[in-house]
Amino acid sequence: MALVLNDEQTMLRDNARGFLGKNAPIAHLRALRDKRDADGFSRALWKDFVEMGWAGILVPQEYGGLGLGHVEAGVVMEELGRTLTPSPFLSTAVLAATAIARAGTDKQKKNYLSQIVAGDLIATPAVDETAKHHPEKTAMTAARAGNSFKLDGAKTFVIDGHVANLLIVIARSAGKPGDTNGLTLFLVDASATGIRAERTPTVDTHNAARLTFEDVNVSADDVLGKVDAGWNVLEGVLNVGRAAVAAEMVGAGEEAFSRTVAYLRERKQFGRPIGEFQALQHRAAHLYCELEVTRSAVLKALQTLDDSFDRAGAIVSVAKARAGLSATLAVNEAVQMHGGIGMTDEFDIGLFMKRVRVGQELFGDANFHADRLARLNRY
Amino acid sequence: MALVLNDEQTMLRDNARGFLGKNAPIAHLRALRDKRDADGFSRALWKDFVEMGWAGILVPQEYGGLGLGHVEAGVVMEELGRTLTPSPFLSTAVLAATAIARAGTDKQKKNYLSQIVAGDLIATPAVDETAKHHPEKTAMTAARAGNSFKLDGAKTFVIDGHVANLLIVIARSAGKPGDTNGLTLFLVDASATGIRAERTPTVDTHNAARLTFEDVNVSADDVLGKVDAGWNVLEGVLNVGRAAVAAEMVGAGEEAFSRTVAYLRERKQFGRPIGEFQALQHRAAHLYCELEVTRSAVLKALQTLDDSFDRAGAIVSVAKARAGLSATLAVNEAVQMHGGIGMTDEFDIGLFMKRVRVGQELFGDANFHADRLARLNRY
Amino acid sequence: MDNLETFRKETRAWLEANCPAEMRRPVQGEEDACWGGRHPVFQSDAQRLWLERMAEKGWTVPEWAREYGGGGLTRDEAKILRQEMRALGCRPPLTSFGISMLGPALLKYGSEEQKREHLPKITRGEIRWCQGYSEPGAGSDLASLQARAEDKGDQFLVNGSKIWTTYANKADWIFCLVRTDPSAPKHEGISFVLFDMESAGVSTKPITLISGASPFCETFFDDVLVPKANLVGKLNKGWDVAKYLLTHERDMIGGMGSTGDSRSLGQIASETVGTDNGMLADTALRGQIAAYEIDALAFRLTMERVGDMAKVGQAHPAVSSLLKYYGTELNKRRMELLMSAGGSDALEWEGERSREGRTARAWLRSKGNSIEGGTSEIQLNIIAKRILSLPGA
Amino acid sequence: MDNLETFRKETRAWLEANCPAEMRRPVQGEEDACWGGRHPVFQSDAQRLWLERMAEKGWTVPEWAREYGGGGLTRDEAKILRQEMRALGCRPPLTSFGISMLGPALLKYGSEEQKREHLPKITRGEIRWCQGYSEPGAGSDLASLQARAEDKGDQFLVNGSKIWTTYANKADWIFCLVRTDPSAPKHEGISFVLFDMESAGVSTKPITLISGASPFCETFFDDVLVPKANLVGKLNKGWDVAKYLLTHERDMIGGMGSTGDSRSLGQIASETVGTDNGMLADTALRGQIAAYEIDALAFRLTMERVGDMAKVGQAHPAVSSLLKYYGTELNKRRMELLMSAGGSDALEWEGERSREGRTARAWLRSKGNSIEGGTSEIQLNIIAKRILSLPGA
Repeated sequence: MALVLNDEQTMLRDNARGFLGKNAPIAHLRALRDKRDADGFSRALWKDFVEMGWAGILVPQEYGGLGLGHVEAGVVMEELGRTLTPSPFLSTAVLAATAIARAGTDKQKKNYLSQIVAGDLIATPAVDETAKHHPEKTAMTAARAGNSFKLDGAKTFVIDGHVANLLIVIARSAGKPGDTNGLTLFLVDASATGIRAERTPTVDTHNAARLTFEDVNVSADDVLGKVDAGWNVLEGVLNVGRAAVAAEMVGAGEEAFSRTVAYLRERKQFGRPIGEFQALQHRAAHLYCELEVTRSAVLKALQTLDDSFDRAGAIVSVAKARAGLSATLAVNEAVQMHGGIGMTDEFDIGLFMKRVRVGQELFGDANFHADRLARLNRY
Repeated sequence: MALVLNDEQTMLRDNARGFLGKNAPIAHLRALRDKRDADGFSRALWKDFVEMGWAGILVPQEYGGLGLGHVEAGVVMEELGRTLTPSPFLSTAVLAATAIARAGTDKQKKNYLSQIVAGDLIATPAVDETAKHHPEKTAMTAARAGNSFKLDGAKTFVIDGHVANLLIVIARSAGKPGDTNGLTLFLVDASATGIRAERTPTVDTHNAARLTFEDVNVSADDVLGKVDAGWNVLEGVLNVGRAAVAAEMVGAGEEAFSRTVAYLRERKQFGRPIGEFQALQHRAAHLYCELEVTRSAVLKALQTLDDSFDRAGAIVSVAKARAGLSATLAVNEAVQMHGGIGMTDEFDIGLFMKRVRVGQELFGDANFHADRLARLNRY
Repeated sequence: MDNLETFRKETRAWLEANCPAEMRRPVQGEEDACWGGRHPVFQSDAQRLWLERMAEKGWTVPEWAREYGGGGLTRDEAKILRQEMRALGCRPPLTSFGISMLGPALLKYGSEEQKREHLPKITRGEIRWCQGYSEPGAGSDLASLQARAEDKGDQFLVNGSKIWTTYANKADWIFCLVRTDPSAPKHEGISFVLFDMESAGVSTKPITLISGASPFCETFFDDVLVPKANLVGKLNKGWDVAKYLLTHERDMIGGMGSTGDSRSLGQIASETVGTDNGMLADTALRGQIAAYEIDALAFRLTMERVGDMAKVGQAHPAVSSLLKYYGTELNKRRMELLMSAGGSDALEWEGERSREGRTARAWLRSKGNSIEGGTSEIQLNIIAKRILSLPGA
Repeated sequence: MDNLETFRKETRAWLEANCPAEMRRPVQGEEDACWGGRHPVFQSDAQRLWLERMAEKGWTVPEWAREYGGGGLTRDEAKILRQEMRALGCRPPLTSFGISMLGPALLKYGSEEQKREHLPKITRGEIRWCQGYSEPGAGSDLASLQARAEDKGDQFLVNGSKIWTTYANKADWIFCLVRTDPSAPKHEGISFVLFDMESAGVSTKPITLISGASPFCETFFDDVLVPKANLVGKLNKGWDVAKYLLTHERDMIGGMGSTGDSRSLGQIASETVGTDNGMLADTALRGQIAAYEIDALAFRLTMERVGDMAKVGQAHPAVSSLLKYYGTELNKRRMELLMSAGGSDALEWEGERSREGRTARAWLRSKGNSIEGGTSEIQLNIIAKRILSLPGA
């Protein structure tokens, strides 16, 4: 497959950019933040997303979705990165939809996917238990009790965890932390007895929560995929999330960069535009290269998820690691090159720095993915 | 102690710089290389060093030496780094002299140190067995046989190993590779039966050899220090070597840098000196900072060896790691900023790149020392 | 040396007797420091007491002459005092731009009257100062500043605005660069003046930073009358004072960057990331932290070496640019590593667990270090030109 | 697609039947490649045979028209040929600046006569070309070149010298930039001419590099007569040809950097450094290698993406500067890592064990990649101006 967007994908990008630029520019994020919105995102905007079909972008057509691929989901993520728009798109339309579509029974799919497509369900995976991403170290227990399971433990950094209706919980039904065997995925009603959610306001004003599970009863019917064999499904879902977040960071990094280049052309010091100073020119040119090289890896990762899902691990790690590092470079250079004004809350550029820091951490940072690549390549 | 050279040290530096600039400039190294000198260094020049007392710079006065400290040895090493002069100063005057002075019996000291001071003995430690520095992994065996030991194994990257009269060999008298216990140091006549030396011409035209030991008989009288307890002595000797090589790299790095800055002022392109281009200015200024910061660490390491020898491990690793990295940056920038001419053999700057690469590797590279520091600081 | 040893013993004894226990804990951020001023805010009685006792001995500024309220100590004595304070963990009794910035400028350029008027109040923390340098249109190009002071006989009439005036909203007086000759080349028409922030026509507006803190203000001057006696140095020669003072500021910023956490990065990461066989479980992070700690130790030694060189007259006058550049870049690196080590916990912005997002806020704040007090780019320009003598451009 | 699949099958069959076994092993450095020329040096009969067979099919330059000696393949067919050659491990039959540099310039700017005269000989490897661009005084500032060509009626009289002429001492012809109008602004008085290196007055002097190799020469022209028919493009418009050609050169250098070792860095380091629990024993090196491999894979994908963008007309014309800059910097990083992984073994300079210091020499050679064909600094200037539209300076 050629490493360029096709015409439909380009159209989707242009439409998304137009829509978000008009309806959810950065002022939208600011407004949610400044009024300390209880949801942390706009349900009205989400409804618009649903109407455009975005909630079902990855849901097969037989369940009412658009049945598009990861490249298309990535196109939307990238545009969300440009505008820093908070929404349940990542948690629900990307992660939860993938998990259910790939591992669900027909009944589960009919039930949940149709609700997702209709915008009636906010769903999210609950994976991390420690401050650093280490899914194989999952310790939350899923003890069998007759025809059901009892979940006990805690999850952190659960995207949209404070507003989700449905949780996709990874828990340990066998083995010990560190084993990839013995993990099971559960579809858990977020209002089930024994679950407490605490919203964790993060630096980027996007949405996450800590969840605690105490004796939470889950029916065996709500196992997603096979008992003890959840690892492969989880890895697939995480890969999808990693590539999607990488796409978002491409958007955020490039937007920060293009604002910086514009500033370099405008801002005058010592009687000339600062963009004339060669030291800044070279740094900007280097950063441009880094972003372009990252874009190639991210596009390839998304295409590989569409083409050969099970072999996407290495390229997804390359994409996520590079996106984290080059977007970080982009926002650091952006603040530095903007000088004092870049440090002010009033100016937007700092918001990119905040969101990119979160994206860098989500589903494994650059070090995590470098380690993963080294393991995959046996060194 | 103030982190500046005192008057005597400054005088030593000025004298060394004057002497080497006159008697052993880079043309001296070239001449040795181009005539494929069998020794790889000038015995006449070494005789001059001996006459100036340099061979005994670290040898206590009671054994005829100057009884100076590591700062002074470092001053000489730095100047040798500026002129890239090959000589047995590092192997004999720094490493071997330290080993014998610190661990030798009175008889050993009288015998060997006086020969070193007189310039009658070239001596060198034989430590590494693998391409990367891992002294604790020493595998060469020292098997007891009555009142003597039999050495079997191979050593590599032995400085001046092809011309040395005396080898200070670290071998395993007990335990297994990886143990720091069970290592013993031996003073071995280089002409002993069973030793074969193969000179290994290296990229920098300095001198090293691979040695093989087959059934080499060494008397118990020639143990240096205590049997099985050689590790601490070895670590001390290696620390001295690391700090000395760091000082040499400070010299080489700064000389490469100052030649580069001079070139930036002279060379014209696009109608002006290339040193006017801000991108090059910033890189040069950054490099200047790196070199200055390294100099502080190296001086402190040398002072610490003089003040509290046994507590020098951490600062020595800091110095060696930084010296390797910043001198590497200096020579890389030097070649790049000189452009095409920097790539030619005719021009000197490439010789700095070659020597620094070897210095970076000697006694542990920057990664080795970062790892060592992390271990010392327990993380 | 005997005298110094006696001084050391007496100092230690005095500190042990006089420094309250609460003042022997590290300062937790700028809010927790003692800033003094006309309307001082003390976080505790201990803080007030500690300031009073130290001010009485002149030890808020140990090396200034006693006649200006200082301690009159020699350099060696002052060093001993610092060592003993560090040994006991004593906080600085006073955080003050009067001490760190205006004082040195007054000592060098001020008239005797100005020194006697202002320095003692600085040492006692009675007047809190702020700095009026930058302007919205003049960032790195500081000398292009536009705030003007017109000659009105005995007074100047000051109009214009400043930005990045640290705590202008809490300061009592300002030291300020103003243009007194608009027709002269930009560096030659600037003067250095002092005035009371309560003067008619002065107003301030805090600027919220990306960290959420508001340490800086925009400051507006609308027909402010400033007595000519408040001119420091010569008319139109304020740029000399400014340059001198910027050097001091650089030294200060280069050395800053504490989060009030005395643990090393390696320790912090061991706790959050965990260890395998005593080694940090994230091996790449381990390598990055070790590389940082190597550079950080070498940098601390460089500050020490620059001090030692200064004593023997070997320090290059522009070396403060090295310290400012390298120190702030290092500090940013440290904060990035702290964020990496902290993982998702460090991303929290509110709440008790994260102490109101202390790590994230300190990380964001650190980004300003390489901008304020002359950007990293300006420092590199200075090094290239003044130290390396590279040709102008 | 059926036609293409047929083509693929036939191509594979032909390659299997015609590519000698010795030509299915990686090229071991420039000495081992087939360069052709009037006095060709073949390393083996297989090498000669492989060139002859491929030249006969026109597959030394598959996409050139058959009338110029090329294979006349479509882009898709040429891609299939490359894929099948890669699959079998077939070497390029011919390494030639005629193919990679002069050819594209002639196709764009040459007259029909020039194309018919020169291109077929290039495809058959009969004439070996070298490039006369740089001069000692004109490095990055290429357009300041001074070699001049005076109008002498039917001929030019060429005087001056060139530097960095690759294998000039082994080349048969040169394509060369000369100044034909000394009074015009520097970019506007340059012409692009071709001439035989056997012409009277041409001499060469090899330059030894720090790697010990001598791929470059200084080349001197002393009253060399060049027929005016050998002018390519318009008089005084040679700079356009040069710029076009530099772009091709950049693409080539950006993609280079093989040491003939097909193992990944991770594999190589595992063998030299050893592993603990399957992980490279040097954890910091492991992190550096992984970071490199991440960037290297992303860069390979970028070359692919740029190709795909070019096909749909989306590639920026200056994108070759990105490829040249990033590719050469990456290659230098790779060689540094290879030296780290190799430890003291990699420092050896002579002898069989190190294959005459192959690693060290390749490492040193790589340092020139970011200088030749336009330095990294020049590429960054181009990106800043042409892609980012930053203001001139």
